[in-house]
Amino acid sequence: MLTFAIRRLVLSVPTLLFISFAIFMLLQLAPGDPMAQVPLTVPPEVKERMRQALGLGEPPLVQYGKWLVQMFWIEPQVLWDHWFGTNYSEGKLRVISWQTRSPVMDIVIQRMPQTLWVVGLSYIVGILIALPIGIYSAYRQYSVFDQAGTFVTMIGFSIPPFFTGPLLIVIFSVQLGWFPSIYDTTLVVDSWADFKSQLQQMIMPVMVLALQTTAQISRYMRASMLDNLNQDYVRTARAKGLSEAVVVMVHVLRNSMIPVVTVIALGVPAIFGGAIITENVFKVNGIGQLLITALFANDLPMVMTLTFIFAFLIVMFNLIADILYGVLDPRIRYD
Amino acid sequence: ERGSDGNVSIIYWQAPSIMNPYLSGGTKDIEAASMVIEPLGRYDPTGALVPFLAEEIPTVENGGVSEDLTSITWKIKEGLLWSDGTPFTSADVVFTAEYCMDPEGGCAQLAKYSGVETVEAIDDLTVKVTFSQPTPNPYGPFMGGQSPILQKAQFENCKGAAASSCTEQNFNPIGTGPFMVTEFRPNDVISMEANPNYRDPEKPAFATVNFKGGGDANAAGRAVMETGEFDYAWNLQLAPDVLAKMEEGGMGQPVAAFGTLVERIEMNMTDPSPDLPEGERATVAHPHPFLTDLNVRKALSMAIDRELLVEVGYGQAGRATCNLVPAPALYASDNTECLTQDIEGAKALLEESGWTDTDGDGVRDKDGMKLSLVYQTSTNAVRQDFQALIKDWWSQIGVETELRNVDSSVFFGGDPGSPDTFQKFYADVEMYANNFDGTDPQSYLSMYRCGNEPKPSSQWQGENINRFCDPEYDALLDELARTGELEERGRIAKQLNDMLTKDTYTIVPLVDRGRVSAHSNTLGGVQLNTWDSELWNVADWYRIEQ
Amino acid sequence: MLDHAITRIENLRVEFETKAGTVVGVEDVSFEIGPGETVCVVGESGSGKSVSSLSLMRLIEFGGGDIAGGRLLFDRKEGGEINLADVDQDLMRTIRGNEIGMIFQEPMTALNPVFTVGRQLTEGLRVHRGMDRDAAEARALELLREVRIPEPERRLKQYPHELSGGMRQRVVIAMALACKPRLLIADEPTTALDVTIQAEILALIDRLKRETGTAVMFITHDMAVVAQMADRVVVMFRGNKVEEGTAEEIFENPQHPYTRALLAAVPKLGEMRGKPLPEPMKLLGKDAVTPKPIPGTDEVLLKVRNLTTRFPVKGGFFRRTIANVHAVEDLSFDINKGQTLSLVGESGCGKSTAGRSILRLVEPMSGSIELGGKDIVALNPRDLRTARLDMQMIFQDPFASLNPQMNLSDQVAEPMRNFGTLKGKEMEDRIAMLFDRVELPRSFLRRYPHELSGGQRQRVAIARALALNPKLIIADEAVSALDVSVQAQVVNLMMELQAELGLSFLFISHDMAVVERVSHHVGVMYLGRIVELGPRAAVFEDPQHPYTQALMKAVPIADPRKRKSEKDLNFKPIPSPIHEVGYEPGPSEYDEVTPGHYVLTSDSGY
Amino acid sequence: MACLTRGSVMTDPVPIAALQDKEPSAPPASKWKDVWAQFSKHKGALLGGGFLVFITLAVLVGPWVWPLDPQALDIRNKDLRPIYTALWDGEAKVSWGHPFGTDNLGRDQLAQMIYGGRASMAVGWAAMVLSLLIGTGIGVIAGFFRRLDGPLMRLTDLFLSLPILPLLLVAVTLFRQPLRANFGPEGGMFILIVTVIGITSWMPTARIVRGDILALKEREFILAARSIGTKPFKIISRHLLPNVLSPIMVSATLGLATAIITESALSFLGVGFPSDFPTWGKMLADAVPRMEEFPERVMLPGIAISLTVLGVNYLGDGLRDALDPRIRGR
Ligand SMILES: Nc1ncnc2c1ncn2[C@@H]1O[C@H](COP(=O)(O)OP(=O)(O)OP(=O)(O)O)[C@@H](O)[C@H]1O
Ligand SMILES: Nc1ncnc2c1ncn2[C@@H]1O[C@H](COP(=O)(O)OP(=O)(O)OP(=O)(O)O)[C@@H](O)[C@H]1O
Ligand SMILES: [Mg+2]
Ligand SMILES: [Mg+2]
Repeated sequence: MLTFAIRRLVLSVPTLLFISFAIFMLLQLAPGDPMAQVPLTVPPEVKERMRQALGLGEPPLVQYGKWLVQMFWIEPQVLWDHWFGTNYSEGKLRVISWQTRSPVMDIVIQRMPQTLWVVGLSYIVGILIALPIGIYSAYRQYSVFDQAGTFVTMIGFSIPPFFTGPLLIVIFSVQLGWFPSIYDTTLVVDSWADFKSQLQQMIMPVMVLALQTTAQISRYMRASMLDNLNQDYVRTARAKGLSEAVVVMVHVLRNSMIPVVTVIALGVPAIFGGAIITENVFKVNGIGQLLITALFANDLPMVMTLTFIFAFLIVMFNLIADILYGVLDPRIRYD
Repeated sequence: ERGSDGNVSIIYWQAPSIMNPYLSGGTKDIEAASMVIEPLGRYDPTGALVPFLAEEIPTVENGGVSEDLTSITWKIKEGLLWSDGTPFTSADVVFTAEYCMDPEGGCAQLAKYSGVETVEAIDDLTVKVTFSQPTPNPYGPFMGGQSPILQKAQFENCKGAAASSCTEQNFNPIGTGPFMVTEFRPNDVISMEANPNYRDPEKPAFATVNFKGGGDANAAGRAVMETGEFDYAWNLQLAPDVLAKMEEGGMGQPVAAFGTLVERIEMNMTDPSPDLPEGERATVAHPHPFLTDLNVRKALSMAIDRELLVEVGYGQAGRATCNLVPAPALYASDNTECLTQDIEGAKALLEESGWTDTDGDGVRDKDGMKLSLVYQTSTNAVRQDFQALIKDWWSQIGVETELRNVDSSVFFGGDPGSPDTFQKFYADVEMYANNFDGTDPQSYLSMYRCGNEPKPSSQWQGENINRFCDPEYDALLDELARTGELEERGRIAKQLNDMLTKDTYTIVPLVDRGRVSAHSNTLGGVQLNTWDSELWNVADWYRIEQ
Repeated sequence: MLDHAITRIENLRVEFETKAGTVVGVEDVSFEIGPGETVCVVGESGSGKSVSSLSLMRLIEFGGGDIAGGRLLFDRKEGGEINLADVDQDLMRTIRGNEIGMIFQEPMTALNPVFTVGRQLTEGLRVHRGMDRDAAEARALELLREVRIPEPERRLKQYPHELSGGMRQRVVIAMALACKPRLLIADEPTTALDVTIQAEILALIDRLKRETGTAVMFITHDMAVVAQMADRVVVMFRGNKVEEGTAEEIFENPQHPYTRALLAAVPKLGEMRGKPLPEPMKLLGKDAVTPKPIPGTDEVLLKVRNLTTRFPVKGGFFRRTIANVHAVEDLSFDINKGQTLSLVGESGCGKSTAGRSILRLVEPMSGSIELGGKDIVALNPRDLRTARLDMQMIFQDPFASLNPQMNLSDQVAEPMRNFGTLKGKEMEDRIAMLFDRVELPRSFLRRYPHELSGGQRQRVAIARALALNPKLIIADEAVSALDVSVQAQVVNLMMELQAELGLSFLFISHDMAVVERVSHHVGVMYLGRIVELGPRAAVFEDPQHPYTQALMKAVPIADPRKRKSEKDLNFKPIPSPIHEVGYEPGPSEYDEVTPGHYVLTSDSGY
Repeated sequence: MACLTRGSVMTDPVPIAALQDKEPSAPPASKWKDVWAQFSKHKGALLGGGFLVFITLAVLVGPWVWPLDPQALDIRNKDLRPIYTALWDGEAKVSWGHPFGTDNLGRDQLAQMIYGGRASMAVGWAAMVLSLLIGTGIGVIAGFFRRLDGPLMRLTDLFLSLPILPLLLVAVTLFRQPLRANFGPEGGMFILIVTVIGITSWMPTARIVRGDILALKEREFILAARSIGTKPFKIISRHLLPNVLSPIMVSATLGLATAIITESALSFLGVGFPSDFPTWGKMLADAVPRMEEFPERVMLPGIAISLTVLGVNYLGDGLRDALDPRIRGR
């Protein structure tokens, strides 16, 4: 198992390098210009100067090389310095965003809390709702509950968040005035009142996102339960005189969770990637919003770094899912 | 009394990403920064110049501007302090000019300093700017939100190539304005508090500011007018009915003001046909097959009902116009003939000049050439509505239109490699809005000089978007540059404006676009200003007790 | 004794609601089981054996069944007799696993793969006996000892997949016995196991019954097992009981025609004693032609010399080969035209690999294969494809070896299409002829595999193998998965084809009785080597190698008077065929005891 | 015993039942009839399929039944409400000329729904087919050819981490002009959007197919096919593909749904079709600001999208059951 993990880890290095190169070239090819947001009153020569100042004049390969060095050599040094109070990174140029002229990683770290809170919590809520629905629908296959659950989860799957989001805002913010329509990212929770307002502002984005998660995970759960409910070992468990609760919730569930847990693990990178539309609708200003504004502002270093982080997480969680599979299922051995 | 009114919340649906206007040309950044750092003088809502850090606005009359128009001398108010308590001196002003004029800095406001030869400190409170040639409008540097004064002590090490590594300075500039930054989260939130060293001890009335960015205009308007979560929302580019509906929310109200921003259709005088080899497409080498015909351009303009466009797209935030320079009054031509739609007239005009529908497909043609246009603009709901309406009218006069909308980051991006930029103009007509800084249209009108068109040899840079070329126009421009007397300047500018619009229909102005913002009913002191930052007088804002 | 029957089934009727309407799983079955008695329920697949036993456990409800009629009387330890058919599931739970234990057919899937053996064993004890964890574990250990699992302490911590099939089945038995049930239901507990392991399990159940006086309901379709185990026998046929009696009565004097047909189809080890040549079985109900012996020829068709096949085991950081599975080691034999060579041996000894290596479906590592003088090993891929015109294969699992998405005529036509041997009308005629040949109605041409029974499918596989007129057919456990009656038919069919077409067979099987019936020559394999090779009569009647002798002893004989006793069995666990890279086992050396009868003298690992 | 046996042959000349072939009782049916029989038992699938057929027909023949041009502006009749609002609101501006009402420029909503549906359905189908082809192709190749497995799976990782928006912008710049020249402005954009959605959504299909192929490869019938000389290509097309049909079917239905939703999200972000080219997603996105006054403008396209996706999903469920011979066989 350990060799397997290490091997895959080492193999993922060239993969990631290749991915980063591919993303970089793609972004190079992309049209658009960081100067697009500069008003038309600014004359072209000035814009050209500004471009030069951003390092846009250099050939793409040189830019890529610089990015690699900054991302994999200087940024870790910064992290090291931050933890241990050393100063290796002093005076070295980090990955700088074109929009804000500040280190990309700082902004990413700044955005992490709200993204994790909202998107992460919605993932957890979604899973917590999905699992019981999936289990019960499978146990009572074709019952009214199953049919209704299927219907509702499919509706949840099919309604885009840019529709549910504003709908919730109109109902709960404008009409009822229960929840704020604009998320306050500066809120620090240190009292019950703050906690309450935190809850209030999270509830709508979390529910919108959880709807999607619920829909998908409950489908997986149901299918996996159905697979296992017909297995021989279930009959054996019943023949031992175990109660239905134990048979289903211990024997069947434990087996059914194996594929579902890996599916859940594969969904985790999306949490860090944020939820572009939902964040935008509720002004959560997390990673998703960061990516979309960077994209529209053609802030290449930011887009590049974010997509790369995302790619990194995907590759890692692919690996984690594989390892989890092996851990959860004693039959699987990697050697 | 300072700080007595608690907190004010402002929402900008485009989030500020930096507090240094010299490193970003974006309006959102300039306006956010304007609460913290200030120029020597500003424009007020009428376009008049008012002193801020200067004692008075220098003019030829008061001797501040030299007779030969080559230098301007600013007197700074006495006793000004930076928010860190250090005194404000002319050295800071000189430094600011150096900072922006550094060739490696990539200063976004460099155009403000064009023609500047030297900036020197005469004494601690006097600065003299010398231009290399007579400059009738010497209010480029240190005037308006684009050109505020930076503190020398803070930015000393940030000149040139080092500009972008000064994150701390760019996010938290020390200023003389009513507020200072306590926390800056790029593209998200800025928290500010009142500047204890602000020159007026009574102001600002608010102790803190919560400046939120992000989302869309719709949500921003809703947050001010419907849910009352915010006090001020910037630039609500929304359809009039949407805005009206929001106002019914009763928590706030929209305010509008007009500047020089004109939504216009530009006619391509060159041939954008994709059949031409790359490098010759849309260049002066190939005149446009039919848009060079004045009657066609005129007919296209006549077919448009500008009032309806305003009603559909802007409501109280728009005025139909026939002028490229709609304000200030001194420079605005009184041309109104285009305001009435005349479909029949347009048809007759086309008929007259030989454009008839010979093959009965509803599209006029002549010499085997069809009146078929590609009409491009950037992606934006109102613009798309305009496209649809105009396409409809043009089809009524027998002109076929293909619509195209391009993502605005590409359209305005100026990437010479992209075929979709407004400069390349790979379309027959295109629509966008433009304006000029300050109140003087000289440089704005100079854009349409012969040879200033985007072309391959200039990397497709250039401002003469429709490739207009008229020696008479150029001669008139030169005359304008030599003239200092205001009345005379106004006359020449009007004549130039008419040459582009009603005489040649090279530019077909549609709507004079105002600015709509909204403030809550409890926020007082808002004076919407389109000539400068909207937040120019934020120091005077206060809470209305209810 | 019958007055105190532990359980009495009276007129049981079980129905299933399916989409196609109501299906009757069991129509009318009645029998009883007394204490200390083993009642064997026999009958072929689908006759309702499992359904009856599941009804008794009231587990049938979970499979969608419904007890539509009859009574299931069960004598509880205290509280007297109750009718299980109408007690509620709560009470049933206290009976299941406690008073009635059940062993299932498939040891591979009957255990939950993600829990340890210990956990699964103690579960029932903790529920029914209210034991705490330590007590339950102690008891579990005791149980594992009772079922004679080696190293019981270690097993408790292991997961099911870490045990061999035989060990798993013992765990299932231990589980069923955990609470000392009064009735033990064993549903085909040995069908999936090797003869040697089967013998051990049978002995185990028998001993436990004798020691504890438990009543045993033993379900099987293997008459040899019945002969070995049964006190009384219940014969079922299409949901009905057709006959009941003591084992001797049933075997010696069957009354119902079905029972007689069944018995006639059972090959009995030793039946062929004295007949040098194989001959088809005499089946009931078929045209009464007297079976003729099949002589074959002496002309060598296939010549295999020193065939060695190893599978690399990859591992480590660079995924290099760290070891090899020595699946086939230095194998040499000949097959004559029109004759059959059988390879027998326990699971994993390399029989299938040997067969596949000959067709080069797996690449042999070394050795030579000559088919009709052509060296198969040296062929390039294109020529190999053509060479396969002459050799075909029939696989073990009739459910897996046909593509579920293709209709039968297409499946049979495929080889002809591949080689373009026949086209259009000619091909259709040949397909029809082949269907006639294997006695499938032509109406089956457009059907799909799932509509057929196992025997019918296997005949399609045979038709497919015959389509190209091959000279050699490798039949890899071709009849192992079939019911006895069907098995007999398929075996007869193969022998008839051999007689008529002069086919040669490499017949791979672990069923000694069938092998005895069909072979001219027999090779006994152990750990990848042939330990004994010779004419069938010589090997069966005069086994020389100790392994062959042990194997012969383990085979149950379908005759209740020839029961084996436990002490005859002595099996060692098979050593692993995995060896380090670079390990080179010595060559096989044989001693020719009688002409053509070779016995391995070098080390075989046994 | 021998005597007994002979006796029984004489007394019982009829071959006894047990040794007779059990013929399937049902008459031989074609595979597709079977599939249909199973499919028609799944109520949800029937409803979903029926709805899908209805929607497809509606958008295909709609323009003949309702010949209004969706582009046509009728500014006098702008902001009409759908006809049914008259039921509870006598004051509402309604007109039989525009049964679903009009938008703020007076464009007919019914016509927009029809044309928008055309675009959405076309994008959905085309993108789904494309992603299916790529996904199945890559999955089959990776599963079948062991050597290519690693590289192809890493490629899948790469595509998983590709951001769709920049990709779309790149594609628009690089290919708009040639595509426009060949297929017209809408056709060109259609091809672009379909391609981008297609190539950013094939990865799950590829993974599932690969997994199934790996498992199928070990089944005996594949070995059997090899032993009767079937060439690799034929093994794939005849034996592997038909057997992974049901997971492919499920991905297909999911793919259709996601493609429709992705297209609408792109419209929402403003990078989709030309402005005057309605799609359900764009109608929905455009109507969100006026959701309170004109709820129907969000509801109509919203419901259309949801029902289509729902219908497709149920159809997928039913098809999976119908195509699986094990389920069908029961
Ligand atoms: N869940 C079920 N649904 C429908 N029919 C069933 C079900 N289980 C069993 N049957 C039917 O009941 C009949 C008896 O099946 P059963 O499993 O008892 O056979 P068996 O004698 O145990 O066969 P085998 O030797 O193959 O195990 C069969 O014809 C089968 O079709
Ligand atoms: N493809 C393979 N890769 C690695 N090892 C294999 C492979 N195929 C078979 N083996 C190993 O080779 C040995 C012989 O296997 P084989 O299938 O030939 O046995 P068998 O005698 O046919 O057994 P059974 O009676 O169970 O079919 C076993 O240990 C098996 O695990
Ligand atoms: Mg059974
Ligand atoms: Mg085998």
